[in-house]
Amino acid sequence: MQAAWSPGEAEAAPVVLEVQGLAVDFPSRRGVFRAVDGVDLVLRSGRTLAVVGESGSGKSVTARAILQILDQPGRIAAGRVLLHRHHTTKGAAASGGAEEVVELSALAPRSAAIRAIRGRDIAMIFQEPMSSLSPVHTIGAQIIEAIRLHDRLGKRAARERAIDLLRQVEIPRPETAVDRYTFEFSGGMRQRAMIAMALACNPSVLIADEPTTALDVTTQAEILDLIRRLQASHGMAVMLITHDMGVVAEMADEVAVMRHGQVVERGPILDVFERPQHDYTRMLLGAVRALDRPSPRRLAMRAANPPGAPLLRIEALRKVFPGQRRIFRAAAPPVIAVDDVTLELRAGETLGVVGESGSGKTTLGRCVMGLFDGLGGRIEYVGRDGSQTNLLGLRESALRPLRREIRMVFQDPFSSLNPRMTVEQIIGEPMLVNGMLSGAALQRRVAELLEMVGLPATAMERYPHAFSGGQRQRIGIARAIALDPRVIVADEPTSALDVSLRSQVLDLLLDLQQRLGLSFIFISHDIGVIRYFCDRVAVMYRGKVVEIGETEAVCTAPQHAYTRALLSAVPHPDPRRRGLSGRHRYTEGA
Amino acid sequence: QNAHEAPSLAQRVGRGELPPLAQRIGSQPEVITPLERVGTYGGRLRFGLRGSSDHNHILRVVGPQGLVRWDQQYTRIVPNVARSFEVSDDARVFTFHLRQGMRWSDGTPFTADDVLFNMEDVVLAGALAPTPPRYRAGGQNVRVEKLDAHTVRFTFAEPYGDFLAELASPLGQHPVLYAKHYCSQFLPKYNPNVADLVRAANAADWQNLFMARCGDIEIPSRWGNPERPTLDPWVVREPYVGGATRVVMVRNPYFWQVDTAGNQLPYIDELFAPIAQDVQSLVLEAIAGRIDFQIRHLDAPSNRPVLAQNRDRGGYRFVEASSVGGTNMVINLNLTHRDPEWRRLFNTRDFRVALSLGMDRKAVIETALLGEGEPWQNGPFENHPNFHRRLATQYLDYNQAEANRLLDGLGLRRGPDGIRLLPSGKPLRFKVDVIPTLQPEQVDMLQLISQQWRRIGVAMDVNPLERTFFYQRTSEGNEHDAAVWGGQASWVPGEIPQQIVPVHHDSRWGIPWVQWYRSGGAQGEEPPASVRERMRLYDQARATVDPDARRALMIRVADIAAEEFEVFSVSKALPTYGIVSTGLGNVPQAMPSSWYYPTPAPTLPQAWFWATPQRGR
Amino acid sequence: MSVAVTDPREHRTAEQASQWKLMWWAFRRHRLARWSLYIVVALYAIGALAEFFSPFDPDAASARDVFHPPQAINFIDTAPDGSWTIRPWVQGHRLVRDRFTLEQSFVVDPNRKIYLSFFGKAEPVKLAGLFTIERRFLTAAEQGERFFLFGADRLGRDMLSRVIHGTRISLSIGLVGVAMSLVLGLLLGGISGYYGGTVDMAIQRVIEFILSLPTIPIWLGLTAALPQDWSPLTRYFAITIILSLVTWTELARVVRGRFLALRGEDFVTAARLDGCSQARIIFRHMLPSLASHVIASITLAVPLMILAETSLSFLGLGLQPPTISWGVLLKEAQNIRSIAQAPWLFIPGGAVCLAVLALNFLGDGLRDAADPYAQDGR
Amino acid sequence: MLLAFIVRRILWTVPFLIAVSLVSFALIQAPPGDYLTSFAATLAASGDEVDQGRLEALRERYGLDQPFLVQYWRWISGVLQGDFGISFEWQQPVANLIWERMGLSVCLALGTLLFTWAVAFPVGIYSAVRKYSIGDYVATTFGFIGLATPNFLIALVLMYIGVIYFGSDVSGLFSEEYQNAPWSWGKVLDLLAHLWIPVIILGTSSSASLIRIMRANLLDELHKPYVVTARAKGLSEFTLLMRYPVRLALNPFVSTIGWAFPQLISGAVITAFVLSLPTSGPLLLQALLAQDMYLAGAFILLLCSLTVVGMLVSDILLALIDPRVRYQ
Ligand SMILES: Nc1ncnc2c1ncn2[C@@H]1O[C@H](COP(=O)(O)OP(=O)(O)OP(=O)(O)O)[C@@H](O)[C@H]1O
Ligand SMILES: Nc1ncnc2c1ncn2[C@@H]1O[C@H](COP(=O)(O)OP(=O)(O)OP(=O)(O)O)[C@@H](O)[C@H]1O
Ligand SMILES: [Mg+2]
Ligand SMILES: [Mg+2]
Repeated sequence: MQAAWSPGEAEAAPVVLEVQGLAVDFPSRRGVFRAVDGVDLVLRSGRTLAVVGESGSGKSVTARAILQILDQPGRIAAGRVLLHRHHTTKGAAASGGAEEVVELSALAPRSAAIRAIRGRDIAMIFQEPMSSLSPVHTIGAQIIEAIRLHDRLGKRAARERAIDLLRQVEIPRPETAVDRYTFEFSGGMRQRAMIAMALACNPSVLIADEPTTALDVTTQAEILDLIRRLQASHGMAVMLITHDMGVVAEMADEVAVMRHGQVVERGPILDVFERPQHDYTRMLLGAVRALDRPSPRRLAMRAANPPGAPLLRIEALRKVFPGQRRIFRAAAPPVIAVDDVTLELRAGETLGVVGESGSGKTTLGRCVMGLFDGLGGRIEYVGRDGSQTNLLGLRESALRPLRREIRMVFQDPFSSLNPRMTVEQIIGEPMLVNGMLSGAALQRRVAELLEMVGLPATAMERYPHAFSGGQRQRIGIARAIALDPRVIVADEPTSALDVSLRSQVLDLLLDLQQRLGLSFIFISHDIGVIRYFCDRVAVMYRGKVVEIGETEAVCTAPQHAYTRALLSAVPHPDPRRRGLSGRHRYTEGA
Repeated sequence: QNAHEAPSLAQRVGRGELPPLAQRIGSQPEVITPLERVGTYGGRLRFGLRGSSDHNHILRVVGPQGLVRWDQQYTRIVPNVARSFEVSDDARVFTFHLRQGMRWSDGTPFTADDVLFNMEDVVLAGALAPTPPRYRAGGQNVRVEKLDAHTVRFTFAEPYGDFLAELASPLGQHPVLYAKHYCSQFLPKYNPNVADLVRAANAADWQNLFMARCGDIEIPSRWGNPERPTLDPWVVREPYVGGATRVVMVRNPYFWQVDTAGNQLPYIDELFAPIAQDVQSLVLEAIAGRIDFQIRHLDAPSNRPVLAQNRDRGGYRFVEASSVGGTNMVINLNLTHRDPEWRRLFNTRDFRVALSLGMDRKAVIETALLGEGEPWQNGPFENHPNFHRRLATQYLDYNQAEANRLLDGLGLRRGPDGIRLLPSGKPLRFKVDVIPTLQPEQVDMLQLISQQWRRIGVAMDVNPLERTFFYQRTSEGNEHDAAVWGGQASWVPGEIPQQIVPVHHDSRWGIPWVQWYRSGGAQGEEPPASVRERMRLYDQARATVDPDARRALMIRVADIAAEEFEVFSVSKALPTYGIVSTGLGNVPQAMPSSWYYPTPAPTLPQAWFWATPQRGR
Repeated sequence: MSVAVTDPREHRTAEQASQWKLMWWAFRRHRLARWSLYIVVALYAIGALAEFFSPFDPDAASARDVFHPPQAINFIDTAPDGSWTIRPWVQGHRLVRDRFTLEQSFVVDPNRKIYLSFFGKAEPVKLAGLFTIERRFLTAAEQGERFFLFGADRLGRDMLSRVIHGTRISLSIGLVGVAMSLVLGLLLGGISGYYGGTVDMAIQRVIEFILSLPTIPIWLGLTAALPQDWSPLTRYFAITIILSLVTWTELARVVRGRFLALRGEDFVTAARLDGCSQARIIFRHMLPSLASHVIASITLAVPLMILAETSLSFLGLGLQPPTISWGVLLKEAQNIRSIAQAPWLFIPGGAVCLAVLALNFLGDGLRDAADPYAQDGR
Repeated sequence: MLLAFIVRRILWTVPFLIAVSLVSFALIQAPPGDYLTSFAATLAASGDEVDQGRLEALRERYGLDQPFLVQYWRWISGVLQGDFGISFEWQQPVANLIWERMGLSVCLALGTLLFTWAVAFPVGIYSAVRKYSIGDYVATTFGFIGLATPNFLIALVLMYIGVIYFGSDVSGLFSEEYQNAPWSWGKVLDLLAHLWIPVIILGTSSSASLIRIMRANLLDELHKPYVVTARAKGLSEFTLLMRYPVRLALNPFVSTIGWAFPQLISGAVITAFVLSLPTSGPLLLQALLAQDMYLAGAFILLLCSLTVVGMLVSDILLALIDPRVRYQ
């Protein structure tokens, strides 16, 4: 074990959850794959343990193992998970302070005993909120269910509480939002709904698996605040799995660093940030710093080869989602997701899009891909031969050749991968259908692409569900770049990647940009990534582009109040600056 | 006269609901000599009906109570509703004497006026349907006169010897079918306001209303109206209508037959006919002892072993329904085939002889008919006066060599696969149409025959068809190569000898000739001389009263048919068996089986009775 | 510059398995499915080589053997002197018939042993109408002797041979109908659900239309329209097609419902963006999500198709003897007499069950093999 | 709006039913010959002879010699005025014949539907959740045996067993004393006492198929991430199943409702025939075989209307349970 953590420093706060020597196995055709290998963790009441680490290192699996909800065929091979119930506010009240230690790992996964703990004592926020919500129930129904499951609350009261929770997680118009369906929510909204659900019963332990990946920094800050508040009032212990070192610095009391299924380093936050012991931790922190400023490579590239003529011109684009017709009730008001957006993308340039969650970024991206009908405005695309086409109103058949040139990375990696195709088929698909490659050559190319995004060639024969969130995201990227496109619309492509991998992937994209003269529309909420990677940035707010300009200019001298508020909320990857940022909020009209 | 009546009726008389028996049966009831002994009253007789088109089954049990009927032996025509009759020597004038004081089932007197109403206002007026040929001779309708309240006279333009037999057949009941006092209300002639009735009943027109209320000989609605007065031993209580699950008939208090002891018939109180849709469930009903008498539907040989096995459980014995003659399956090659090549071949006598010799009848009988049967061609059995040895027994041997010789002689060479070729080079392959659901053993027989014919180089395919298709294709369309049909026949009056002279749509060997005959030469095709001659002889026979003269004419027809050898078959028609409850008395051991008879009505079910009272609850 | 980050824990092997291989491996692990596959293959082999496998001509009637009960094969032949040899034989039976009731019974004839031989000589027949064979899989050692492992029917025909011959038609033409309704259902349901709008509207109305007509008049009406002079087999084929013209609609409705839900999924959008043709999106991306349902409905449709003729025969339609299929055999057995006196006539029903169960478990195996979540389990 | 949707659908049924009636009329007439041909054929088949002249006269009276469209018009114009015409065979107004039978048919179909669902639901869920357990195999095997045996054969065997071993009659829907009695409580109870046999006979095969369908669809849903989410909330496995995967797996069930009803009715025809049930099946079958076209036509029209209603219900339910499909 690494010596980063000395028991002497153990804080007075009582231990709530203990993970001892946990090992999780996934048997497969090629033998047993040990995803988690001897992990020890301790969660204390009112404290936050941040778990950081390489993508695919077993963070999510650990979290799931705690609640005994591992995916088939995973199983706990060794170790114990102990819940010290008497140390939780709820448990203490229930047991009257008598010692009560529940060995979660010994409970049958379907037993009533563990069901009573799930959701009530230990709640979990899943990594991929977009797929983790039921497609056929309203958001409200799912939250209300969680509330009523463990608290004896009337229907009406539960609904009130659900609305309140939604309001707390910053969902606009929560009264109507409760009755909307998952697919009507933007990625960040779904994630917040997920958070609301997890917080529904004031759990003693919150396991938050990358809870803010889809949130813009302002919302993220509010959510983190909310968690902190609950922590303070309920003594909630939090296990925060994240890649965002800023968030870690902001939230964590202790940090555990995972790699290859093991905890390679752990300790109080200051120790880890300031005196990292393990090479990997050092590399991670180094990468964080690198990401905080513009990529020197990009700057060099631009100097040598400035962006060319406009490639894509978006004019007065407008997308309105009609209010859902409902049974037995009046139609909901329409949602203006993209409101008169005018943008321009030049050849070889990267245009960042930032903005509040739900501000229409994804919708904008999808409009560019020609996935919606009934749009207003124009999208002018300049082909390789200089011809101009308006993408709007083109037929599917006319769009098909253009789609070889304009590719997209989806915000939700899970749902964008066909669950019934192997990774080889998924990545090979565009090349195959466009008649570029087939057979062994295709397989070689897929292996090559996988390697580029940091996945082993053996991944080819697995199905998407058997990957970690970050790994799936990389599969999505590999698929997008497979065709050597001219434009990539990347919707939060690196949100689930650890920092070191993130910079490597960004470098890979830069590399491609250099080789192919690629242009990107890069939707992200991570200002660091934007600064590192984007030449210009557009800031969206409620469907409108409120500000657009050179990245550095926008970041250093924001013009619009919203941009200023946004920048003010960016967490710094430095625990000593915690809470120091003069964060303020922007509300329209204010 | 010391007449007796059923206890239930006696009670009603006691209550004053009915007039006394003597008034009900009049002074001239028919006296029936019971088969075994005088019976006792009570019980019910159960028989199984099917849900559709089974109305004639009721008729067969209740009996077509016409002016005359066949005697039990199916040899003589005896008076029935008529007390007696006289036929003029030239067979043109028929006088019927009705029974004094006889009444309809509602108590209204039955008189010569009813006969006149039936004939003049319904049948001869063509009000509902054109006048059946049965009431015509020499191209003119019969003339019907009322001599007095109880005497009517039918006069024909030409001699018409078969008229009595026609009246005795189930189709000949018209003269006494409708009660004038009831049915006349549906005729515009008698009821100017019939339109109101039509509207009230939601009927299409007055004809429809008439049919619905009074029925007609061959339609189910005859049993659909409990109000309709009849002359039958039992009257409808729960009618036979679409979707009924049972039919119940109760005794007619005015029935006009008594036994030798003066007891009014029928003995049995009630007819009870549950309706089963499927034959198999009828078999089960029989096994379960829920049927007291049944021939129809159960008589397929294949049912017999099961029925026999369960005789004790079901409490029944077998009753033999002996065929009148002929065969169960006649093979009719289509002598009027549309394709001239086939027509030529089928019309070649040697070809037909070869096919007949090419059949191993013994093997077919042994296999498909469970060993019962005897090789046979056509026509009445040995013990029947109309027996014609040559027609019945020629070319019965199984003689492959001779068959092959004949076929070779016709120049039909064998092709590479052993099938002979027609002159045009086409293989000699034809289809025999058959209805598989009707007599399942026909298909089995044909399959065996097909294998046997294959050995003489003739390819025959069995072509099973649904009955309507079959009928359409063979009897109307003349589109068949060949077809099979039952050929039970004894050529007695009233019965159509369709296998020796093509005068009926079941003569599937010469349908256009049938059309020619029936239309008086206007339609169809003129048949060859030998057929025309037979048609002439047949017409002559129909006009003849004298049984011997008539028989002689029919034998001449048979002579020609035997010479021509147009149709051939496999085996004698065998007696079929019905079941009858062991407790039932006065039921004969055997009875003739025929539609024209019609089984079992002339054995007088009204004189059957329950010897063991516990049965027939 | 190349960025290669590999996870050292993932051992790399040179060969990568394709999805088909993966599925095959997964399938192989499913024991029941594997056995079912063998059974299905065996049934098809028997059907294809019916002439070889059936001991006798299925139409050869024999008066002596009407309703002959099944005989059991013995393998050990004991001679009177107590010595024994291994040689298959069956005990002979003698027919006794009651002339009046026509009831018959077979009594065991202890002195008669009928010896059987594998690959023995018998009357030459044409195998599937192609070439002549002289030997059979199993025949009586002495030519002309008969034995009845499955009993005999009302004409004394060997049920074993009939069942074997019935395999051919039931498992070929019968399944053509299933295949046709499958293709129609998937195609039209898929199109309807995928495109939505007017196309959907039109197809839905057609489906409703077909569904709303009760089946019996359709059968009656359409089969009546078939030329009467077609051979029974051709007619049967046509009827099968008519049946499938009706049955596709159910599948289509379900497929449509699922497609409507599926077409909004991101992975379908992704496939569109990958440049997949619409056919490919439908068949390669969306349909596999319905694999379970489709497999289930195929296995469910099979018995219905095989047995459709038994219902049709009630109407006097359907396949008629002398053509042999399982349905025809079953239909011939449908009477009280068979139930009471010759229950072995229901053996074809057993064959249908066997085939259907085998197909079902085979389907299960395929389903699991194609189910990514079941890949590593069990 | 739902209301508008329903109104639109109902309006649509009018031309739809007209089209259906035209086609079904054509189908009824498609077999060669007409009522009278089959009348003659049937009588001839029973050994009875029929008078040819009468046939011709009747043909004219029934208008069977008229061209198809004229006949159709005669019929449909009557139907539009509520007059379904006259049954040739029974000489009765069709309306008198069908209602009670149709009512009993609907009873039977409803019973069968309930039985089917009551069996198929739990068993289907069980076999999906406990895939490859003994119970699953047993359900599958029995189900397929049920499927591979024609309903009417089961009926026949049951009847045989009833008669031979229990001496009781399993056919029909009423005891003798209630057959033609007016409706009363006793009669209803009597009906229920008889109904279960046909319900089981008819229900076995359809429950077998629903079980398989349920199982297949559930298996697909069981591993979806949202199920795990729900599990993490602490839902019991049962509630979890019912609320999430089962609800999604219902989609095909609901799609089927539309035609389950009419199909049950027309699928029961032959069984009802064997069991001599007083439902519409046997009458419909007879009417079709006899080409009693007004009677058959009325039945078909009624069944079609049932389908249309069923489809409507099914579409509404589909939209209710799966918002992704809602009015697409
Ligand atoms: N169902 C499964 N079957 C097989 N392997 C799995 C399965 N789920 C996860 N894994 C493997 O387990 C390892 C750990 O996955 P996990 O999801 O815990 O990663 P993570 O640390 O959460 O990564 P990320 O930050 O990318 O989400 C990964 O290598 C992944 O491929
Ligand atoms: N299919 C839809 N139907 C109705 N409303 C929708 C639909 N998709 C998105 N919206 C609404 O459109 C708005 C913009 O959504 P969008 O997904 O573009 O947001 P986003 O900027 O990508 O947010 P995030 O950063 O959270 O992903 C949101 O208010 C959302 O509720
Ligand atoms: Mg993860
Ligand atoms: Mg988004």
